[in-house]
Amino acid sequence: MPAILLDTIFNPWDEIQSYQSEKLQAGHYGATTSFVGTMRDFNLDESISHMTLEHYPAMTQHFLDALCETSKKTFELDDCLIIHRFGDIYPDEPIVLTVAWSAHRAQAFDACRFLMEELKKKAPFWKKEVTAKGERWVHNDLRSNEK
Amino acid sequence: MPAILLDTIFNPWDEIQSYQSEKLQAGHYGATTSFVGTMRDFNLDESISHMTLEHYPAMTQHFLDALCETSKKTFELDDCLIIHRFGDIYPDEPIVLTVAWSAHRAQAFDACRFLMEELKKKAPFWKKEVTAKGERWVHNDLRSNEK
Amino acid sequence: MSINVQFFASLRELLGKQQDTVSYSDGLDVNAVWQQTCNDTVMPDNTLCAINMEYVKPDAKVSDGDEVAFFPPVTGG
Amino acid sequence: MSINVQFFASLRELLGKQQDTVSYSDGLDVNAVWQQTCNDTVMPDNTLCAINMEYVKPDAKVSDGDEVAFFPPVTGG
Repeated sequence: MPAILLDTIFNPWDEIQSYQSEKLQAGHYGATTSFVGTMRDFNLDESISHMTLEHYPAMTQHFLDALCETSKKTFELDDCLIIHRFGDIYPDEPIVLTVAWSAHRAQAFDACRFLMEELKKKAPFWKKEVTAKGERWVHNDLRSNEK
Repeated sequence: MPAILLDTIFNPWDEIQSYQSEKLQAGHYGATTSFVGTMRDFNLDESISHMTLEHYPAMTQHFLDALCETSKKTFELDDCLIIHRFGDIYPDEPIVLTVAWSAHRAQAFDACRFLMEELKKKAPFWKKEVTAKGERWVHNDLRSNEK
Repeated sequence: MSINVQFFASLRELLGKQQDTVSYSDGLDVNAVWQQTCNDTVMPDNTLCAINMEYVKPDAKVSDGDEVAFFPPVTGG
Repeated sequence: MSINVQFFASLRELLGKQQDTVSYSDGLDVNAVWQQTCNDTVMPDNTLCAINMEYVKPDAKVSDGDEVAFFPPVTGG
């Protein structure tokens, strides 16, 4: 039930497989829902060369750990997993992975979406995009790149 | 945008990766939601040794192809993918995979769930479970194993 | 020509057959196809019907050469 | 003891600092921490505040040794 913060590229599908085979009880869960947020190469019709994701390390970890714990109880999950990048991120690289394992599909879907919505609303990360015109902080009026 | 019917075991995470790298345009999609339904080893407190999934091949293919097409349009997806087993299936084996790739997360979540809900309601598959007491068709009153 | 009739899952087992052929006649509907091939067996309430891979109601008209299918509620996924 | 103050993202750039220290006094709240370290700069309307990694309102009381953070709306995921 971990939340993992990474400053290097990761392969979400390999992470799901290895976590699942190490931590989940075979034959027990029936439903796995996952979400992967990937960096796009454009936003508001501007081409993005890369972005820098700043965060508040201790609070991010604390917030995501608590989110996993709450979600596991609320949705009666077998387990859940969050992986989130920080630092420099390039187009086509995964930014975030959320996964929920449950007996039934409704809980797995609800939980995976809850993890993402809560993370987007409250986890202390900030995106700065680098375009041909320079750098810009992503804010509420500039979020068409959001996943 | 294919719907694939298989009578052999498959690895959903490898399928997502290879489909994505072959068919999706890098940097274009920002959100990937996937669902994997896995066979559980118990249902209604009875241990299940395996199950046989019967289907109506031509109609299943036709139905799932149309479902992909409709979903892609409705949710403005970059792409979607369905893989579904038939034949003999054993505990811990994946039964079904649905994936939706989109620019934004709301559409990816909605589409992935729509694919699964429509499939469960209408795709012509029928599960027969094999327990120590013999075989039984899964029906509405006997669906607590559903994902 | 004629109508190709298919049965699946518990219905296939109930009727003891997977496939049948019914001769076409004007005005034939799905209910009449069932009666011709299943004789005295009443169609179970929850039976689903399809013509040429599309769901239809039991009063849908059949055309010569159609494939008509009967099956119980689906349980895939 | 004292209060450790942290600023992030656009707020860090606006203020030109990432970290500051404020001395503790009885009854200190988050608003007062901002005023002590930011002087004449008004706190932007959408600023979020946290004490020891938990979101709080600007009128929340601070305890000696706390870490207080100020940052703009979050944009992760």
